[in-house]
Order: sequence, then structure tokens, then C-alpha cells
Amino acid sequence: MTLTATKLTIIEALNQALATEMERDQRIVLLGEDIGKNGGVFRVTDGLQARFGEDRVFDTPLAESGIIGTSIGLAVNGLRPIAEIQFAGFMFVAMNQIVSQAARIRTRSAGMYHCPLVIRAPYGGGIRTPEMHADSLEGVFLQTPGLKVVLPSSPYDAKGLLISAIEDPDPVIFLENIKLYRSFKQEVPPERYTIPLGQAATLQEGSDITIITYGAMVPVSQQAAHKVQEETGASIEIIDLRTIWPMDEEAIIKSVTKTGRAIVVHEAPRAGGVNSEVVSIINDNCLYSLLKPVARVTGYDTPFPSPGLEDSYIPTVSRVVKALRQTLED
Amino acid sequence: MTLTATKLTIIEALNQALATEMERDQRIVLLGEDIGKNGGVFRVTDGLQARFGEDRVFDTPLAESGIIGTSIGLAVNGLRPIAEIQFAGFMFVAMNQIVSQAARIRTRSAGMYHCPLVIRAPYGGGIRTPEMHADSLEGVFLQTPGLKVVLPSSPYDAKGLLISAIEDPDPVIFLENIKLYRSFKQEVPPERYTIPLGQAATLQEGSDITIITYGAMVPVSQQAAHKVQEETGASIEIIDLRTIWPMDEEAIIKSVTKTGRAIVVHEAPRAGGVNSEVVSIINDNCLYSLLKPVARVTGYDTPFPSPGLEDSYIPTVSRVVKALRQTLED
Amino acid sequence: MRKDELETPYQIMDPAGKMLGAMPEGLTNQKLLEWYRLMWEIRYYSNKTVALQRQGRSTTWGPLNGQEATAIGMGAVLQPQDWMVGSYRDAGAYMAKGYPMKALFYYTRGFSIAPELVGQDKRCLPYQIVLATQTLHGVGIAMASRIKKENAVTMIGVGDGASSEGDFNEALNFAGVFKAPAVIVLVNNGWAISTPRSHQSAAKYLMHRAVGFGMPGMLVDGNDVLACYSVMKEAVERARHGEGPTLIEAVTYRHGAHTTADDPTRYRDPKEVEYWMQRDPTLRLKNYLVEQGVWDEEKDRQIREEVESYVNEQADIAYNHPTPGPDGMFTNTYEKLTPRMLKQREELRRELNLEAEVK
Amino acid sequence: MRKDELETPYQIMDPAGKMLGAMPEGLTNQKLLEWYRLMWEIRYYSNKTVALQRQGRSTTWGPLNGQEATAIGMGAVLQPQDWMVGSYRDAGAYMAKGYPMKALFYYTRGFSIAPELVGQDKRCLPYQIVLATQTLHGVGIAMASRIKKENAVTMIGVGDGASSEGDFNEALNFAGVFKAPAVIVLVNNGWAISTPRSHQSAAKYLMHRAVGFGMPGMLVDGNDVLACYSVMKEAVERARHGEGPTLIEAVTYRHGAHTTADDPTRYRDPKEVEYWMQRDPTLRLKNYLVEQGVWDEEKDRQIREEVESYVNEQADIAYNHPTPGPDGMFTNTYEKLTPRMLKQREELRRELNLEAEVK
Ligand SMILES: Cc1ncc(C[n+]2csc(CCOP(=O)(O)OP(=O)(O)O)c2C)c(N)n1
Ligand SMILES: Cc1ncc(C[n+]2csc(CCOP(=O)(O)OP(=O)(O)O)c2C)c(N)n1
Ligand SMILES: [Mg+2]
Ligand SMILES: [Mg+2]
Repeated sequence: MTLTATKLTIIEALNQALATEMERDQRIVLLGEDIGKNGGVFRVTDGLQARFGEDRVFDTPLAESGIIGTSIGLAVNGLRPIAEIQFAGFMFVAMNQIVSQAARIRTRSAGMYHCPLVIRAPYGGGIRTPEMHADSLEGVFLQTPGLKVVLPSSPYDAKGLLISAIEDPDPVIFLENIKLYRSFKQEVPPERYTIPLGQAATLQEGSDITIITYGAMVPVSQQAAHKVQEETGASIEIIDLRTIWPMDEEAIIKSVTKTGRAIVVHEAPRAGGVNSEVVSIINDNCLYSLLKPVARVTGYDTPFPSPGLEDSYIPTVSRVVKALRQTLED
Repeated sequence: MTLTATKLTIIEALNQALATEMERDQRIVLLGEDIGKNGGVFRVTDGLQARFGEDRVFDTPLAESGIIGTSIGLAVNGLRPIAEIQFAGFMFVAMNQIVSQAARIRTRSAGMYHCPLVIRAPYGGGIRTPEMHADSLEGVFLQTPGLKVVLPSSPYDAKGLLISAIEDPDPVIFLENIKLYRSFKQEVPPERYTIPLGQAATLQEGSDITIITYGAMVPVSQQAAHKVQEETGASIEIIDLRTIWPMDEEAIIKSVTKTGRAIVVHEAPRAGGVNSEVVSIINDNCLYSLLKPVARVTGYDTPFPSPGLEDSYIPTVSRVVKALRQTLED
Repeated sequence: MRKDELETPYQIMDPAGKMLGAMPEGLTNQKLLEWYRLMWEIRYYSNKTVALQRQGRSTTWGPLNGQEATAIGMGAVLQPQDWMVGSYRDAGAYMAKGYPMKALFYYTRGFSIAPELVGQDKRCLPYQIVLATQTLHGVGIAMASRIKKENAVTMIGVGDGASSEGDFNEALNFAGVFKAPAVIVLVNNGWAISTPRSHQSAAKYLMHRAVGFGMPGMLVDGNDVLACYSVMKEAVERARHGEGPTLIEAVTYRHGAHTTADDPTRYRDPKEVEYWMQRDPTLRLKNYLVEQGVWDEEKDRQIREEVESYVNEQADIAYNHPTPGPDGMFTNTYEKLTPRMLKQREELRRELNLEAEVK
Repeated sequence: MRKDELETPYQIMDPAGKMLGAMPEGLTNQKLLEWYRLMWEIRYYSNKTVALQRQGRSTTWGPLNGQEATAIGMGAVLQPQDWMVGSYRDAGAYMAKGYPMKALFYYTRGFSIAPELVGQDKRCLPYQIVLATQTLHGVGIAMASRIKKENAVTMIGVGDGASSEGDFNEALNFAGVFKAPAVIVLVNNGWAISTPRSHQSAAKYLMHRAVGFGMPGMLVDGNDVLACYSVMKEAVERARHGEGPTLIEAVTYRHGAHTTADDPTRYRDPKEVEYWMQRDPTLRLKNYLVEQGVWDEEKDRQIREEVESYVNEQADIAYNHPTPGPDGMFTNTYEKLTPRMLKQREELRRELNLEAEVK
């Protein structure tokens, strides 16, 4: 029987990745709030409890620090926990267990113990969720060493990256954009495949300017690039970082050395965000190739606003277009 | 009677600032672990409970989220709490109350309530403290909007900045470097004075290169600058940010526009740290003035190491010297 | 009366509306009729919001149906100087404390509250989304009242699910240590989204947490408005007289979905819902009032019509109220905007003008 | 035997060493002599570390003196497949579980543990610095044992101060809900730095927390090694037989300063210390053994000398053991270093070579 690729949403691709891996590796357990019978509030774990039983897929009491803290114990004692935090904003509740514990088990024990833990969490705005449900936290994790941070932008990547995250012997934060969850379908091979953590994808090649982005800003950047290409004939390269830590410096340096111009696009706040690190990598490695300042198209340095205001907070196609135009000017 | 300035350590200056303000403003209360009878593990609050009573200076149960969470309530209900977190590393335990609560009371209530809260915490390495006692967290707060973040480097600044922080109607994170606490004394006027939050200090003017730094890296940078000046005759400007959020962009831009060269020095990890934002501000505003890449002299992107290894983690005079030399080269 | 040894929730009125104990002091039929109306105000307010959500006008909404008796108990025992600090599910208690319905409706549109619709400060913190965090705020507020020697009590609402969060336990501990004039009502509505109470904790009753923090714990039938009032009143009086905090577990039920985004048929037996529908707090109070001869079906129809049009009016006011401009996210981040924020607001304003041009 | 109703800590042996109850099954004088020696090993280990700290060789150290009976109870009831997860103050329990003293000494030098000094995995997590976080790790480890159907119990140590942290309460709750095979020993040594137990919680006993999380709570005299053993043994057996977790409060006392950086005279009455010195666990066990005719002053002098030289040897091994190079902070951040880390390590190595040149 040959398996044929089906078109899946990110949610379906993630569900498939989880099922595939749980089938292969009996050590994998899933825990979180409402992930069992309810299949998670976004249904990423739909059907998995019925299939793998309550010992391998279980609902926890509502306590994020408890979820991560016990996951660390599960991981240290030989299991492969995949913890869901219902919305990434609530990772702040568990921040100590993530940063001072999960990220340091290996160093603290000089390698005697390690913590193969995946923390999955939906993040990002655009669907009018309540307070703290839309925050993008990836930038915070740049300053909390010991973690890896993955943000897929497509169903294909979601599956391959999640499998890599599960395989990884160290803690991985796996952030899933809510708006992308069901926004489009893509062919996803039914068999197992991995996409290495720490490798960016060049979504389109170009020679005049580089867009460095990830997550929900990938389609926004693509639309903007399309518009500007049509309008000006500029040749635009688009890099999807996919993993923001470790960051694929090579990909950034190679591209910007070639194009001499770059913009960074993400939804998280600007100050000290992924954009700042990208600018700094360019500064460190290819400043002399740079023809114009790198444009930073990001959320503002305010708390993520009330749902009624989110549309003007999240970078839009027109903001990206504007940044491209300005950066392309001589 | 004329008051004369006395030479004080940072600890004594902070203690004086607290006493002065508590005398003036009955709404101020101090809370934290071991801050009462014990005067805090570093004695910053020494004598204050005896002087102001247990209703105004009180020990809490050991619960950092509880300390910040109840402080928010105290602040909302008309008091001016100053909470001590015994070591900044433990702010991760309270991160949710800091980021999703204190920082958002004013926005959430459209200004009906606000949160005049100062969170004091010692931070930084160099005195062989146990795990999580030496971490520098300021960079994390760049990605958590709604807070102000202050890091004084001298007794004079410590007093003036703390009084400003107390006066401020919004939450302020006040980070006190452990190594600087008692490392030197400085004349501190006994009367009340303030230093505005968000204003950097130019510690020495220069025309060839700018050092942008703060906290314990100020004396390290000064020594390095002295060495390089002697050696090369270069004219070095030193900027002490003092407040990393809001950041004094004007000061950075003015200086780098003049010197064309800059290095950033701090102890916190590199990726997405204050250094990255400084580089980005230079990119945004004065890239064309820049003659060389901005050098980043920081902690490494690893967890703050065990005390036995901290000396090679924390930037040294020689690392700063090297960065200055390289950045001064043509 | 210590109720922490109780094996079943304290009741004054049984599900049929029959009195099992004495009417709490000071309660008249007049008062009960007011509460009965208020129950419908809360319920219709919630139903209206569901309808508005279906029209795409309200954001996600968590219905209040079934929990009106607990809500009224919480609000009715308070005085104006008292504070109310609850979660999204305590909106009914806010109303019972005197928070204007139109102000609550406004918030459902997806903006921060509109202070001008609240009017004078009602001492109600905007209800909380991040589970259990508000319990610490409430305890802090109560601590401040004690320090300032103000005669104010803080009423704190928290869900059964939220009781598992560390913050809730820290709040109980601080309340106990600092003898905070606070009443913590743990609104046990049986479910935390899809997680049943039985899976939330191995404890028989959640109010058993109280003894571990050195305060009285009470268990009350949360669908019996008389019992709620009586138990909460007693706790508020204790707090007001400097005798410290109380934890009250009110056992009630969430009739509807967790929120408009939730599908309870995935995890909940319809028979369970039926069981609880028969214990509906409105039904119980209505039966009592009918029994007393002060109520009948005609009056019932009338008042529900009245309430419905009142609710519609309030919604209209709120949904026609001016909202912040698209650059409103900068307002109220700090008292005074920083230079960076002013710059970013300018950036946004410029971009909003450009929007048309680019599209 | 449920001890959660006890008003005073459970004792088998009174402070003078007189038996109040039966000797727990399986305990011989031989065993008690072993424990007596172990008490001195723990105490001298701690004293030695204080001395090393005074010489600037150890980092900050929190003395263990006074808590040896609790520590031995915790370790002695475990089998090799069981886990131990405690705080910095539980180092004695680690020893009692079989963790090599030299490995503990090594850690006091200010590096991560040296696995080669630990030898085969002892199933002891490196003791924890961040209060109460380890209680969740321990419960997670126990949950894994249950899921894997391994017959292992996890012993978790936590301080009275740490019991106020949210994590501790979440750990109890998870343990209860998942019937984790765990024993949580709350080592109540009277103080959390300068904060007395009485200010830590309004509860009469901290083990009263147990009922709120649906598990048995027990109260034991933490200076009575027989009582500790008996109560902990029972709890471990319960856990091993699938009957779930137990919370045990062991009431003991910290004889010394909180750490070498602390000055307890600022906050503690010397009379209180004196009171507790008379309840010293070594004294109590010695009195008993002397009474039994198996011990005398001469033997006591001898064994203490023996232990002292053993402790010195262990310290020597540890303090002469090779340490990581100055670029050791990169090792073990991840299993495989990232390109960025390799670059930074290169950067550091280059800089370390330059150091001499610049100075
Ligand atoms: C810290 C945190 N974690 C998770 C959530 C997501 N969430 C919202 S409501 C809810 C269930 C809450 O149950 P309960 O406390 O019983 O209150 P109820 O909704 O039943 O009134 C969850 C898990 C949240 N808002 N905050
Ligand atoms: C989360 C956290 N907060 C604060 C501290 C600082 N601290 C270290 S030990 C200690 C007191 C702990 O008291 P207790 O739990 O009773 O343990 P003991 O030291 O008495 O054994 C404090 C406050 C810490 N290590 N971790
Ligand atoms: Mg509930
Ligand atoms: Mg203690």
C-alpha cells in the first residue's frame, strides 16, 4: 500500500505528528488542560486519549507551573512528556519551571539527567481572543538560555518540526500560531519525516532585499512581497526562520550579504525581540554589505491590546509593503 | 542646620532613600522575605521595621507570586508598596503577576486603577552565590511591555533613581547589582533628590568611540576605557543607561552619531538582550554614521554558570579592552 | 456556626423552594423579589451576550446561567466601601454589587472598560482572565484596608478549576497570615471547561483547603440564594470585625457551555445537566415566592419581559458607546507615554493613513 | 494509623532517649548504631563544609545540624530503585539514601555535580535551590514510576518556608489527583531564614494542608529517628502499594545559622536554641544506646574520631578532584552545542589566552 499525501491544516498535521510519534515511542505522554476527552481547546490532541489511553494522554488540574514542573519529573524519569499550555500567555505562570528548571536540568546535573520535554502552546492574535490569549512570547526566550524555540508557519513544517522537537533530548518550546491553525491546508506526507531545528527555510529567492520572518507573518510577508514585486519588479528573498533559537545565522548572513537590504517582520513587541537579534547578527557579520537600515516591522512596545484594537497592532500587509518600499529606496 | 553629604555605599544610599520617602509619604509600605527584623539579606531595609512599625515594613510568607500579587492589591487600594524579591532570579516565580498583571492594571482598567509598585531585587554575579542568585533579568523585561526597568550603578544614582521609582505612578522594576552593593562609597546628599527615569548619564565625554553600559559593567568599562585611552590616546565616551526601559535613545543616537563607533557592555546573556536593542536603535537612527560594527560584550548565551565558573562568564576589563581596540581599528 | 465539618452543602431552602431553616435576619419578601428580578437580569444579560457573540459583535463569552444565586449572595452582602474582585464568571456578582450592566456589556465588545459607563468607582476590579491571579489582588486590597484601618471587606471570586493554581493557595496563605478582611468564594460549578471537579483535586471538598491555611471553611448550596446570603453575610461580618478571612465553597452548576467557543457535548452527560436544571436557582426562589402568595405566572411573565427590555436597552447603550481609536493601545500603558511610544503612535497613525493608498 | 488528628508530633522515643512506644519492626541495635554513626557523618560533613567556607573554599553553605534524625528517616526507608528529591537542606537524606559524601563535598566547591564521584545513578536529583520547585519534579518522577508500572517510590523533601510557595501546593494537588507514589516530607525546622514558622502560615500545623488535597497528613517528632522511620516507612509502603501520597510534617530545628552568610542573633532568641539543643537527635539516640548497654563515652569518642577522619578524607577527594575548565559553562547546556555556542566558546577561549597580554 502506498501512502499518499493529504491536504491538512496545521492542526491536523500536528495531530498526525503526535499520533505517529506516540505509536513509535511508548515513552511519549501528553499532558495539559482539556487535552483528553476534549482534545484540547483547538483539537490538536483530538482522539489521542481514546487511542492511547489515559495513562498516555491525561488532563491535569489547572496549574501551569504544575504541568511543567511535573513534566520535568516525567522527563527525568525516562518518559517523553509533551505538555500543552492552553495559551502561550499562561506560560508566564510557569516561567520559573521553564527557565530556572527545565532549561537547566542538564547543566545542573552535569549531564547525569536531562529533560526531553516539548512544551506546546498556541499563540498570536487575529481571532479576537481575550486578554493574555494572543501574546507572542518567543522574544522572552532569547534571554532565557537552555531552551529551543520553534514556530512553524505551515502544515508541512509543523509536522516535521514537531517530530524533531519530540526527538530532541532537550526542552523545546513549540509555539503554534492560532491564526494559522486552520487558515489553509497543505499536502502533508503521511509518513514520518523531520525538519532539523535551527534551520531556516528560504521560501523564495531574491537578490534585492531579504524579508526575515516566521509564524503568522510568513503569509503576510509573502503577500506584501508579491505586491511590491509586481509594483517595482524588485527581487525579494523571504526567509522563514522556523526556529528562533537556535537561530539560523548562516541563512541570514548569506542572504543579507547578497541583497544588502533587509526587513524583519514579527508580531511580538519590538524592543529586544527576535528582530533586535536579527539586526544584531547582521551588525556582527555583514554590516558592510548593508545599504540601508534594517526595517523592523513588529508589534508595538505596548501590551498586546484588547481584541477590538488588535488589527492595528498586528503587522499588516500594508505595513510590510511600506517597509519594503522604504528599504528598497536608494 | 546645613546637612552635609556623607559617603555611602549603594546599600546605605538605598536605605536612606527608603527612609526619606517613608517619612514623607505614609502610603509607602515595604514587603518581602526577611526584610523586617533581619533588614533583608543584604540589609537594604535595615532598621526600617523598627522605625516605621510592622504595618509598614513586613515579612511575607515565602511566595514571590504572592508578594507581587498582593502588592498589586495594595497599590490598587491606595498604598505605595515596595516589594523586595530576595534575588532577581526568583522573579521568574512571580513573572505572571509582574507581566500579565502589574504591567497591565492601567490598560486593563482604562486608567480607572493603576499600579504604583516598585519591585526591588538584587541581581548579578561575582560573589559566588548559588544557582539562580546571580542571573540578570533586565533583558527579559524588554519583551514584556508596561514596566519600567532601572539599574543604578552608583550610590548617588541609586538614591535618586529609587526615589523617582517610588514617585512613579506605574510599576517599576528596580534591579540592584550585588557586586556593587558595598564595593565603593560615594558622597550622597542627605536631602531628597530625584533622577528622572529614562535618562542616561554620560559619565565621560569622548569623540572616538562610545561605550554603552549600565550596572556592574560601568566600573569595568571605565577601567577598560582608561587603559585604552592611556594606550592609544583614543577619546572614549561612556554612557550609563541607568534605565533600560524606557531607554534613552536620544543619548545613544547623539553619541554614536558623533563617535561613529560603539560597544555595548552588559552581563546578561547576549541574544535579544539590551545590547541587541541598542544595536537596533543605532540601526534605526544612525546607521550611516557607523564606521564599524557595534561590538557586543556580554554574558554568553548559556545559563549563568555555577559560581566556580562565573569569572569567565562575566565580562572582564580585558574583554572590554579587546572590543574597544577592535572597534577602534580602521 | 462553623460549617467546615459539613458533609453536605448548607441549605436553607430546598430545590423545591421549601424552607429547611429560618429566614436569615433582615430578609423580606420585598428583598427576595428584588433578587428574583436580579437573577433574571443576570441571566438575560448573559443570554444577550451570547446572542451578540453569535452576531459577531461580542467577543468570546462565558455564560453565567445557573450561578445567579451564588452571584447575588456575593454582591448582596457588600457595602459600597467594600471591594469585589472576581473572574470572568463573576460578572453577576459585580451586578449585584451595583456595577452597571451597560459597563459590563461594553467590555464584551473587546475593549478595556469604559470608565464613563462605570461612573463613580464601584470598587470592582475589572474581572480577571488569568485564572486565580485575582485572588492575590483581592487579598492585597484587603490587606491595604486593614493597614489603612478602613472598614472595608474584599469579596473574592474564584472557580473550582482555578483553585488548583499556586496563586490561589498563596492567596489563602497570605490572607490567613495577615488576617486580611477578605471573603473568598470558591464558585464550584462542577467543571473547568472539560475537567470535572472530581479530577481537579482529590479532596472531598475544595473548602477543606481552609484548615491548611488556618481559616474557617464553609460549604454552601450555591443555588440556594438564602443559604449563600446567610453564609457569606456571616463571613463578611467576621472580616469586618477583624476576625480574618473565610473560605466558602459554593456548590453550583454551569448550565451552558464553558464559553461560546466550547462544545460541552464532547465531555458532559446531558443527564447531569438535566439534574442540575431542576436545581436552577431561579426556579427555587420562584417556587418559594409563589408559595408565599406574592408571585404568580403572570407576574413572572411580566417581569421577564421588563427585564428583557431593560437588558436590551443596556446593551444598546453599550454597543453604541464610542470606542477608542485604532491607536488606542498606547493610551494608559503608562500615565505619561514615553518618547518611544509617542514615536510608535506616530508611526501607526502615519501607517493608518497609508492603508488606503496601498490596498 | 492516621496521625493527622494528632495535636502533638508523634514520638517513639522521648528527648531523654526513653521509649514511649514499641520499637518499629525490623530495627535492631545494630541498625541504630549504624544510624548513630550516620548522624555524626552528616553533622561533621556539614561542620567541615562550614570550615571550608570560612577558608574561602566552599561557597555559601546551609548547615544541617539538628536535622539528622529526619534526614535518616527519609533516606533509610528507601530502596535503591526509589528516588530522592530534596532541597539544599536535605543533603543528609541524600547521604542516608547512599549518595556518596565526596560527591556532595564536590558540589560545595561551586560547580555542577561530578558524575564520576556519584558513580552509578543514585536516583537523587541534584538538590534544589529554588524553593519548592523540586516538589513538582518529585511528583512528576513518581507519576512516571506509576505510568511505567515500576515499583519505585519518590521521597520529596521541602522546608517549612518553601511550603508557602504555590509550587508546593500544586505538587500536593497533582500527587493527590494522580495518586503519585510519593512521600512528601515537610521538614519544619522552625525557621525560614528569619521568618518563624508561626508567621509562615496561620495553620496550626503545616501538615493540615494534606486534607485539602485529599491525602493523609502526619505529624512526627523530627528529632526522634524511630518515629521518623516508623511514620515514613508506613507512608512509603502505602505509596508502594498504590495507595497514593502522604504528607508528613517533621518537626525539627535548625541549630545553626540559615547559611554561612546569615546571622541568626538578629532574629532568634538564644533560649530557643538552647531548648532545642536539649532535643538534639544525636543526644537522644545516644542516651537510648547507652541505656541499652551497647554504647559508652569511650566508644562515642572513638566513633566521632573515626567519622571525622572519614569526613576529612571525603573532603580531600572532592577538593582535589579535577574541575571543569573556565569554558565549562558551555558543556551540558544542550546535548549538542549549537553553532552559536561553539562560536562563543571559541570567543571565550581566545579571550582567555589574551587575558595575560592585556593585564
Ligand atoms: C492561568 C490560566 N490558565 C488557563 C486558562 C484558560 N482557561 C480559561 S477558563 C478555564 C477553566 C476555568 O475553570 P474554573 O476555574 O472552574 O472556572 P469556570 O470557568 O468554571 O467558572 C481555563 C482552563 C486561563 N484563563 N488562565
Ligand atoms: C523561590 C525562592 N525564593 C527565595 C529563596 C531564598 N531563600 C533561600 S532559603 C530560604 C528560606 C527557606 O526556608 P525553609 O523552606 O524553611 O527551608 P530551610 O532553609 O529552613 O531548610 C529563602 C527565602 C529561594 N532560594 N528560592
Ligand atoms: Mg468551574
Ligand atoms: Mg525552615
